[in-house]
Amino acid sequence: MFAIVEQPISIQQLCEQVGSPAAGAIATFLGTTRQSNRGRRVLKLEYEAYPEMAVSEFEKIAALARTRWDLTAVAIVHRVGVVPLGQASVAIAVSAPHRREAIEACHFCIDSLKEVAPIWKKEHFEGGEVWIGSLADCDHGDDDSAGRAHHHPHDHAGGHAADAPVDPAQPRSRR
Amino acid sequence: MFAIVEQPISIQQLCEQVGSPAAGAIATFLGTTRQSNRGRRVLKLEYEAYPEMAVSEFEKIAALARTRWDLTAVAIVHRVGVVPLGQASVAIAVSAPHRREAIEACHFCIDSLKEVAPIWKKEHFEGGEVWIGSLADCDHGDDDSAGRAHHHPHDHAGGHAADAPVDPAQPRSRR
Amino acid sequence: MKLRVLYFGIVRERLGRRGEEIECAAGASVADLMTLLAQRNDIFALGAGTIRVAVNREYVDGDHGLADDDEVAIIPPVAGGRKR
Amino acid sequence: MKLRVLYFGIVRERLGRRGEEIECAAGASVADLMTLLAQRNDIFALGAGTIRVAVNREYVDGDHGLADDDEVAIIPPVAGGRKR
Repeated sequence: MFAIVEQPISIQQLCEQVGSPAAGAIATFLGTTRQSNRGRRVLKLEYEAYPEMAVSEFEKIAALARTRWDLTAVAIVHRVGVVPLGQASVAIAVSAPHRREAIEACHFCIDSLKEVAPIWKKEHFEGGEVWIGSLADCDHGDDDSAGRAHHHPHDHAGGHAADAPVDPAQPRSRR
Repeated sequence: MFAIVEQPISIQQLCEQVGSPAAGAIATFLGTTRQSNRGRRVLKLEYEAYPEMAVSEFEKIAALARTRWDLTAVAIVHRVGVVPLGQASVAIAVSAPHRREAIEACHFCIDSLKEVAPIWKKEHFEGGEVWIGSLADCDHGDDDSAGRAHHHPHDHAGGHAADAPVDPAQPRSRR
Repeated sequence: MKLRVLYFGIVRERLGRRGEEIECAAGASVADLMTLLAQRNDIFALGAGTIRVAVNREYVDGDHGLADDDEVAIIPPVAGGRKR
Repeated sequence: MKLRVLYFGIVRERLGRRGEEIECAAGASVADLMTLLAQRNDIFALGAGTIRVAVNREYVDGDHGLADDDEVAIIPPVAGGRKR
């Protein structure tokens, strides 16, 4: 029900996991890799996790959701490694007797996960790469920030973007 | 993207339909058959639709959602005929650049669908059957009503429930 | 004028048919048709407060004027609806 | 006392390692450890306002007291977080 995986996520399987004759509703959320972010053309995303703690945080999020809504089951899965464009990096499925509970709890779970899960995202874009939200990432981006993001000129000639210097001497993630 | 179907709904397929490199989020909702409703033990649900109008209403709901949120794609599918326990009768998938939009629009779509879609549900329960929401269905039930529903004694000896008389001489739904 | 009237759900089941052609005076409204139907079968009278009507696949009000060859659907309370 | 310190994301990348054992004075707090780390590499100083710390897989504050054999994770801003 709560996992860090290296393979593509099956939403069908997740729905089967939370499905139950006691549930009248299943709400799911999939976070997928977008082709552009703050005007940058994204090539791929790469995720890294602290897996043991991430799973423990997923469990805590689900337990908290259960105190607020009448739920049947909760499943939370995050993928690590390279996630190609259009594919899911995170999936949440919440089943409940009634639809409002399932949908609100699903929304709560993804918002909480984004806040607390020890998972890091490196964006590989045309002209560079950057750890999203980190020191070198100028305006602490997240999936909801594009609307108010600034556009930065970046180095299309190759190498790394001016606003996201990465020392090529340092090893890249192997996850 | 908008359909009335007679076969099981594939949530995987629906997500693929709305998935796009332009989308960062896919929210889905599945309405599934519950084993109990207002204390009645449900055996199966049977859905009937006015298919041409239902599809037209789905399209209108999606168009209205698009005026309120920045969405990438919307898919709405409802199954008709007998839907066994635990299986999905309705599925909605909404993709958007950002998660809040996808989730709120998905919630809006299922709420709207429940209001306006010309689709009828007959509940076959232990001891009888009833058209949900209809004249003979005492308190206008819907998926969210169980919490405030009354319990009615019903005829366990077979035949039809006292509160939901159905004339056996009349033909049953063949959908 | 001639109308194609469609029945669904509990109405279809009680009437034992999915629809029929009904002759109606030219200029009749949806309300006029419902009055006609209520005279034929009490399920229409019984459902007066809850039945909605769609003409050519759009919900309409009682004062909507009908035209020859209209497809008129009698819509009993739908599966999920609470308000109507 | 001996701590197992874990690095992730940008910190791991800049340091070029996933973690290490660090000797620390008995009774040291998380803040003490961060001061020690900041003296060794300026990424910790740079990230002082944004880095969170988890001890034995639970987020803790700077005044949390460390114990021998603790697993201390340095948590740079996470993928989705805006507040920290």
